[in-house]
Amino acid sequence: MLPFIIKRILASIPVLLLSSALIFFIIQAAPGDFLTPLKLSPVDTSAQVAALTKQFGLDKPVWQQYFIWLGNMLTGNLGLSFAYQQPVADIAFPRILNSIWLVLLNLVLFYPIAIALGVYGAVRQYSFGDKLSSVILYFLLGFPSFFLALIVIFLVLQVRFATGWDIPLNGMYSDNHDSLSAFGKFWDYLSHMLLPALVLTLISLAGFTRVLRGLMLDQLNADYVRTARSKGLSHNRVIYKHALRNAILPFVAGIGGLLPGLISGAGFVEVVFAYPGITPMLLNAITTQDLYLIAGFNMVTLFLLLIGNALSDILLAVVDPRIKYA
Amino acid sequence: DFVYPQAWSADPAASAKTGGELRTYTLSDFKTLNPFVSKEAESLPNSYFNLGAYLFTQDPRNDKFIPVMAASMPTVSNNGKRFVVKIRQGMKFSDGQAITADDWVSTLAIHKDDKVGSNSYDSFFINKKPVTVKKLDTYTLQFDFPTVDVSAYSKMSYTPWPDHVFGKAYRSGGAAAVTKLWPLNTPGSNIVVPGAWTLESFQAGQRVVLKKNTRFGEWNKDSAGKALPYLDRLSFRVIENQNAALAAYLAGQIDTFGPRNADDLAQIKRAIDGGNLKAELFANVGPQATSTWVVWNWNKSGDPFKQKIFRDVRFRRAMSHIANRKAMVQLTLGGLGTEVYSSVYPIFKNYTYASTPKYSYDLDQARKLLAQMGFTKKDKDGWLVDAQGRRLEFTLNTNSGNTVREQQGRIFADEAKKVGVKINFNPIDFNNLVDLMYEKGENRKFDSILLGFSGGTNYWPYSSNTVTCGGSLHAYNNPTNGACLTSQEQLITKLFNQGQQTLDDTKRRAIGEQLSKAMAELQPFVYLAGSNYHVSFNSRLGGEMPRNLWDAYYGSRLNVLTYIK
Amino acid sequence: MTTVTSTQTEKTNHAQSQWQVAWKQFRRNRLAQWGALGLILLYLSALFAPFLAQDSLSSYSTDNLVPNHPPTPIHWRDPAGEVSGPFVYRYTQQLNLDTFVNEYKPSDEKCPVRFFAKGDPYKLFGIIPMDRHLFGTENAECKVYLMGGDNLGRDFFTRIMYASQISLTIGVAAVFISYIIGAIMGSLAAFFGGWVDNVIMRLVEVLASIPDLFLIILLVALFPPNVNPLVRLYIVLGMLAFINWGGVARTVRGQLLAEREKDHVMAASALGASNGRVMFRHMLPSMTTLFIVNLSIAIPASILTESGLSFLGIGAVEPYASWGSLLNKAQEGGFSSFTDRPWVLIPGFFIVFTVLCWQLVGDGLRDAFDPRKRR
Amino acid sequence: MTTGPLLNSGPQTVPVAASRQNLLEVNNLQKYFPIRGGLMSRVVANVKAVNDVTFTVGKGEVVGLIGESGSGKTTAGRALLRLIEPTGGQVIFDGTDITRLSKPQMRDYRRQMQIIFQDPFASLNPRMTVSDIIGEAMQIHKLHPGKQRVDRIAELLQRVGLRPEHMGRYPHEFSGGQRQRIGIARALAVDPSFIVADEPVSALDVSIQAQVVNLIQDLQEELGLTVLFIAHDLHVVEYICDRMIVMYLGRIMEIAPSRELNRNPKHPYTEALLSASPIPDPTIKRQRIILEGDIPSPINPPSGCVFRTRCRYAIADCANIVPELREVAPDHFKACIRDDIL
Amino acid sequence: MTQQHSGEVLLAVNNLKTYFNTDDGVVRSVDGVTFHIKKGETLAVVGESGSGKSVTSLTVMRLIPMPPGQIAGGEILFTGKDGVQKNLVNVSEAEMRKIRGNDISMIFQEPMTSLNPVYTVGDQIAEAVMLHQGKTRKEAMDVATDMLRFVGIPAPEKRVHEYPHQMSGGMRQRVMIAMALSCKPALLIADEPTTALDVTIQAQILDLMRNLQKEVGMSILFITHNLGVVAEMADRVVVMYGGRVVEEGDVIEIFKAPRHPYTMGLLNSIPRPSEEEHAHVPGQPKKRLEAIPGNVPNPLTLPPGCTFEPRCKFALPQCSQGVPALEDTGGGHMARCIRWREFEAASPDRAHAVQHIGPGGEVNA
Ligand SMILES: Nc1ncnc2c1ncn2[C@@H]1O[C@H](COP(=O)(O)OP(=O)(O)OP(=O)(O)O)[C@@H](O)[C@H]1O
Ligand SMILES: Nc1ncnc2c1ncn2[C@@H]1O[C@H](COP(=O)(O)OP(=O)(O)OP(=O)(O)O)[C@@H](O)[C@H]1O
Ligand SMILES: [Mg+2]
Ligand SMILES: [Mg+2]
Repeated sequence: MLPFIIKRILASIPVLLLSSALIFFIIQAAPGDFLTPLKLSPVDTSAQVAALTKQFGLDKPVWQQYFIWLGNMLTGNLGLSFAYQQPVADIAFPRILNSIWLVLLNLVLFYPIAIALGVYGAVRQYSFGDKLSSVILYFLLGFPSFFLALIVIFLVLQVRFATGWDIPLNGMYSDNHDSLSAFGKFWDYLSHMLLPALVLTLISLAGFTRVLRGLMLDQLNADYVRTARSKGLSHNRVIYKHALRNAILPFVAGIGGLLPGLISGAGFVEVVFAYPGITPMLLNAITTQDLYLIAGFNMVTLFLLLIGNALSDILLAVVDPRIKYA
Repeated sequence: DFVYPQAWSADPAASAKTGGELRTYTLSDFKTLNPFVSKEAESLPNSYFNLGAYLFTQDPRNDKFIPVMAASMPTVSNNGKRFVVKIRQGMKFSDGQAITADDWVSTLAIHKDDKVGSNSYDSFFINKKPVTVKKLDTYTLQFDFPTVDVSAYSKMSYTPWPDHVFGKAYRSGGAAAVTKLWPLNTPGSNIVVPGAWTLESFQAGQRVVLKKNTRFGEWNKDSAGKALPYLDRLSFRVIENQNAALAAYLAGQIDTFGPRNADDLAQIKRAIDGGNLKAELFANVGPQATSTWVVWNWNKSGDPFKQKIFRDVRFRRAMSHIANRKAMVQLTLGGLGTEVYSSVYPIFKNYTYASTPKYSYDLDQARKLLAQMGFTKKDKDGWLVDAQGRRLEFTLNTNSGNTVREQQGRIFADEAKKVGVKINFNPIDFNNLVDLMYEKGENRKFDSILLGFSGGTNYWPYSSNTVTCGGSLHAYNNPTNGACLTSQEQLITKLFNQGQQTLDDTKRRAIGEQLSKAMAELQPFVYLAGSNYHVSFNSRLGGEMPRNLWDAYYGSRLNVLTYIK
Repeated sequence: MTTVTSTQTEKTNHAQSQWQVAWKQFRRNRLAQWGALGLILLYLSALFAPFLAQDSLSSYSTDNLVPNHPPTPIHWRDPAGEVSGPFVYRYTQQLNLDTFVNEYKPSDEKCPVRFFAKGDPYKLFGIIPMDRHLFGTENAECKVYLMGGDNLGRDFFTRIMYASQISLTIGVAAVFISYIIGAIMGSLAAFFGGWVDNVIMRLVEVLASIPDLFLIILLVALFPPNVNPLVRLYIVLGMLAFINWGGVARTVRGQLLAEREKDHVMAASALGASNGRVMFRHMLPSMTTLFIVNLSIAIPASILTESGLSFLGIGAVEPYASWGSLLNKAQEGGFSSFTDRPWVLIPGFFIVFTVLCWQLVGDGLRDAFDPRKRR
Repeated sequence: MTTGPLLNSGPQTVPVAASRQNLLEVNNLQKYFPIRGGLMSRVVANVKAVNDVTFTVGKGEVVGLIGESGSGKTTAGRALLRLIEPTGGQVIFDGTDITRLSKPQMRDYRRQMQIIFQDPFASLNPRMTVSDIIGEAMQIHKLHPGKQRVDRIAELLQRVGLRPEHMGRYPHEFSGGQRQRIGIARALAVDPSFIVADEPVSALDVSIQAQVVNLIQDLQEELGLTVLFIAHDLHVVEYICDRMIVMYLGRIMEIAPSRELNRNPKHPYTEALLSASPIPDPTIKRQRIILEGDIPSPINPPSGCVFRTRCRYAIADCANIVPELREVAPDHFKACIRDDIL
Repeated sequence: MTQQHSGEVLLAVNNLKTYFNTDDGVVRSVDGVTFHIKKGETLAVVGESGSGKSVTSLTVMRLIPMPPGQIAGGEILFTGKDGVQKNLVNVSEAEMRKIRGNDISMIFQEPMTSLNPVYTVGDQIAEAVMLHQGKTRKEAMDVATDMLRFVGIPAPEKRVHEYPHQMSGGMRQRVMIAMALSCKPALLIADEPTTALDVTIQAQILDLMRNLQKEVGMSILFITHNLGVVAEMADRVVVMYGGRVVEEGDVIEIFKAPRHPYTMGLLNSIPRPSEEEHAHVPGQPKKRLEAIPGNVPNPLTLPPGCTFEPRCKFALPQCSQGVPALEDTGGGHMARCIRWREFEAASPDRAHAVQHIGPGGEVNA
């Protein structure tokens, strides 16, 4: 197993280099650089622009900049963000962590609901409930996330007005967070993340649920399910112990994709909820062309993708005994 | 020594309570704690750590500079180029060390080192010659300017940073040592500030809490002798989205909010009327120091026909006539905006003059002017053509994603269509746009651009890089050698320099009147409209300025005089 | 010779191709049929958008400013109670400086609503010049605001109709292009194998490793600045296609490799069929069902992506509009869009409805082509 | 008793059918499927699906190829048609070594060599009508152009016991037996002289099996076809085959005329195979030879004689010597070092 | 093979009807099937694909998916371990679950797919033991190990922790058998248990089943279409065609004196190497198999009368008039053919002799 994973990681190095280079050169090829907005200042800033251009190395040829950055990368240094003048890792990491919490909560909400609905849809195929749930899921799926998020905020605000409940609207915790007990802190985080996580869950529910339903249908027709029934097992045991376990396998293979999804997934919902995740920071970095921040973030995503893939291989091997590694 | 005047607060100093927390928000995360690194207009070190810590400040009652850290106004010599400033004694940094002349000297040295990359670098050079400071004794400074400069007081009013922190680092490790200081994870106890606020806690992307610098109160008192600031704490939520910020304000989670437009006002008003929010709301306090404009490119050697048109003052006046500013205010700014006709925004009342001509919305006038240029006939599609059948047509760019600009451009183009001018309006990527405009040369690519500037000072609302020939934002005419093309431009450059070097307000205002007229007649930029300034704050706040002093320049309250009722 | 002839007479009405079987299955699926009906209506209305709309794409008055005009009721009786033809009143606008809400009052002026009214000229299907619209008042100052107006006072229904042309086609077109690229790349990889396969698959991985949205934002900025807004849209479309072909290529490659092992493909080579013939007659056709099903699921996804791009200001720009960009304007308006002018949310429901319909149809197609259901 | 070399590397003596002229000679045919793995997808092992297989098929002869699942029958059948490229060995068809032919040259030979597949469901393209399926071969080889083609298709359909009306239908409208007939018609469309029938009846119902076996037998006799009939049921092939080849784990165990093989098996494996097939007569009681265990993996076949691990007569030498195929009776070959048994 | 049975009937299926409602119409998969199994006896069900063998057995287990399936009539009388006779058509689902795996077990055709790939074989065997015998997991695992040993799997202590994919087809089928026998059922239903296996492995499994039956003493309902296997395994045989039983009787009777044309056809269409006249002698023209012409009927369009009539060379016009009754031809031998007496008369024990009965005509013996 371990050699296998090491091999996998080694094999991904070209991809790693290629995609970082791709990002780097695209950003460079686009007009403007980090200093563009500074040029617009009505105060004369040309001397400063020149100085900063030199300081940031923006006057060097692109490939040189890339190799300088790559060199830093290899020593574990993702470079300095132009905007923050801080190591990329230092500023991006807390944001990534916040995103991870949010997406984790989303997953905690998402999987039980999706699995329940998917199983229901398969067991009661073509029933009224099956059809109704698919229509509702597709309806939710159609909402652009930013739109649904705004609707939710608006509704919550109205509820707040109507009831006076202190439902959090944005951010990650309340002002009095530090004075709370450990449990209070936990609840504070949870209550802040609940709404954005719920929005994420709602809009993404359809995809997984429908696929799971299809896989469940396949599994329910499988021979071993018939065997399980012939042993006298109860309906639920047959479905949840035998069929579901197999239907879930393809998703376990996809769990690796979740990790990078964890950090880049919450997307616009973070923006609209003013949640301190990575997306708002990254969108900002893209508009200001904060080169190293973008490239550094991309590297982090890639690393996570690699780790994630390795992880899903391990997991798959755990849940699916048929998988063997040479 | 300086005492915060009672006149700066609408509430009597005696009624002010000490303590409490002002909760506010920021739309973009604070990016640094280091005053020499920060690039943003609003940053923790340069807006809060330094609050109240400058030699001079402007008095909102009359815009005059008055001493704050200076013990008195300086002695001026050498034809207005040398200033000797006595500074107050007994001022202390937050760590208790005295603030002395050394702090100013080392701070300026660091700002002027281009390796540091300080944002203030440029302001300490006038025509590439540096402003210098000398320590005459522990409490006396001598500033020397290469020329007389209108902004001398402003330039001298930079914040002194502790020599025992930055100066020391600079001397031992140079620029690199300075920029490494105070990264975002610096604990509050390591931050040494001269101003009203110091760091309590910093959570990137989420919340920043500042606490009162108690040393500040030792040398800053209100008229009743109470130590300032009144507040114990100043907290910022990072809310990188306007709608989310509004929601937080409506929910009473933050105390202040800057309403952008009628929509925000309507929501706040609704919440107040519905009894859901206790807050004060003041709409249309005045214009903002901002405006949109359109500029045409005079350097199009590749297209002499267009170049000729763009260089023709009649054309630009005609364009000003087709700008339906009323419609723009009504439709794109929700009715709460101000029509702008000149590079001096209406907020700078001292520099707006009745004598400045306005070329206001008048399509007939526009037609007449264009006809004078030879555009009398229309082709089969209804577009104006000259005798050779050449169409009056150009591209107008703005940055995409900015709805107000996109729609103002739309209105501009649609009105032009009415007189037969074909404008291909095309919003493009912001960075692309800036590059187009910033380009120098005889044949620059763009036809015309719609954009906006903001900012400026109320004692001389012009800046060299837009007004003078060769300035980087002299966007209409920016040839490689930076030379003026017309005599009016030369005149404008000359008047600007005169004004810039005139310290006397009345004389400068007179120069301003000529400059304003010259600029308006030339119409290098056709100004369109700017939004208005609105104020809203939670009713639990007290200590705002008297209502008549409010404007977008000074705001509605002084931070240190604000208290919680 | 004595061959055993099958004596049983089979029913001859069974000659059904798999398309017919699929169609029969599809016909049984109620929801999918509703979805298909919805899509047909949507696409038809997009096709006839200039005719259905009463105005041209960007038509408003700068004399009588009517920002955010509310929907106008259509009256059938005049004040005296007499039945007349349909008409609307002209409204006047006033910004209430106390509440900051635009207030509209009907004036006395009646504007009769005509069918096949003369209005702004347009070209139907881009070729037939016309100036008749389904309905209208023939009076620019007094329109029928079926779904209210936007902040410039443009008829929102008109905007939505024109926007549907972009929203409905950009998704479809982007997906088609990405499928074509994907199919070609996937086939090349499967066919040549070796380093070609390696390079293509690495490329796919690279594309997959960068979050889609960021990649588009970055790529779009690359393109020439001074292009016409429509061309810009096509560029965005191309970018959308570009980021998506990877998945398609991977599927196609996998499917082709699996297909190559099938007996009937082997049978064709045994007959001496050329590689091309095997590819085009035996292998690629087996992917049509896969394509149809995946297309119907990818299209709504790219409609949503487009709306996300509009949220970032990368989608359609003035005067053009897509549902996403209209919705983004509503988003910028914040809560006032809910409280003061809820009609600006309508484009959102068009998106939701379109995605819903596509998904239902996709579901129906998936079931219809599902071999498990064929007997 | 042979004390041959440890590994048999030299060419085997080619067993030739007594009186007939050979249409097909297969010499030392090998097919290894590489198993790739590791960083650079190196070949880490080989599935030795067909290993040194040598036999001949005379003109007009029907030869059966039997063996358990995984013994390499299909692989051998496909490799000798070059539907999969053999790893080694020669296939001489009508005097030409077809393993040396280029792809275009090979295409001409495809007219003469055809294949019928085991799975009547997977071997017909579900998107083509019966006439397309049968007509495709004629189209490729430009046979029977124009109107003639339809007539020819109708004729073929009739010949395999279908009706011309079936031409426009799709495969899924037919029963398994009918589909297998379509598959046969497709093979016949190019007038081949040699057909590999890869378990054409294994997937069919008992009552239909006999129909198809009879059909193939009739066609073979009438058209003088040469057939390699692959099967796993000894009894079925006995009817139709002149000779039989028994394979185990990629190697040939025994070759003999059908009747001889059935009555007088010389190889322990054949013996076991025969005794394992149940006889449909409840009154007959037999002493069964039950083979222990399963067929080993072709990745790591046992050394020496591949069958030794399950052979009840195995001796120590069996692990060292790869037995040669030897003629032990007229026209009867076996690959076993022991002559003292059976 | 013919053992002395106690004669006590364990399972009696009377006029069972199982229909499927499909999009194209009602499929009468089982249309009035009647048979019984005595204690300790092996009953083989033979018949063509689609004749309803599996559906019959699944109906007994009540494992027919409903919908689309439906038990349209008849009764299944079964006497469980508790000695009480129940009609399985009517018992509650909960009660049925107690019977499944405990009183009646089943093994299936596809050993490769009939085991859940993600659980160890031990788990899968123990599952039923824990459920029906209330044993703890540990005890149940011990039972599982014993059962594996019982079915002849080497090193059962190790194998019990292995997954199905680690075993060959023959081993998996042994695991299936171990699982089925783990609760000592009274009746084992084996639905084509060896069809997917190689002959050598098939021989192993059949051998195993025969030995186990002797030890455990259960009854077996053995479904197959391989007449060789029937001849080896069965005490009695039920022949099905088109959802109905067409013939039933003692195994030797069925093979030596079939009374239904389908049974005869079936026997003739398989090769019988033991019989001299079948074998091919070199140099002489090859012998031919006798095939039943035509195709298996489409279950949706079954003929109105005798379902075999369209393929039957002895068919008379009245054959398509009505469904012939399943008549007792004596000694418990039943046949569903209106001409069975002619066949009996023509040939008391040899099916082949019947060939001279003319198609649709009289016996011209
Ligand atoms: N493409 C392939 N890649 C790897 N191994 C293969 C491939 N095709 C066949 N094999 C292996 O080669 C061996 C022989 O397979 P083959 O299909 O020729 O056997 P067979 O005798 O036809 O069996 P069956 O009776 O099951 O059809 C088997 O072990 C099989 O797993
Ligand atoms: N779920 C179902 N829905 C519809 N028809 C079904 C279903 N299950 C079985 N049938 C039909 O019932 C008939 C009998 O099927 P069954 O599986 O019992 O045949 P069998 O005799 O076991 O055949 P085989 O030898 O192929 O296993 C078939 O025509 C089949 O199509
Ligand atoms: Mg095979
Ligand atoms: Mg069956």
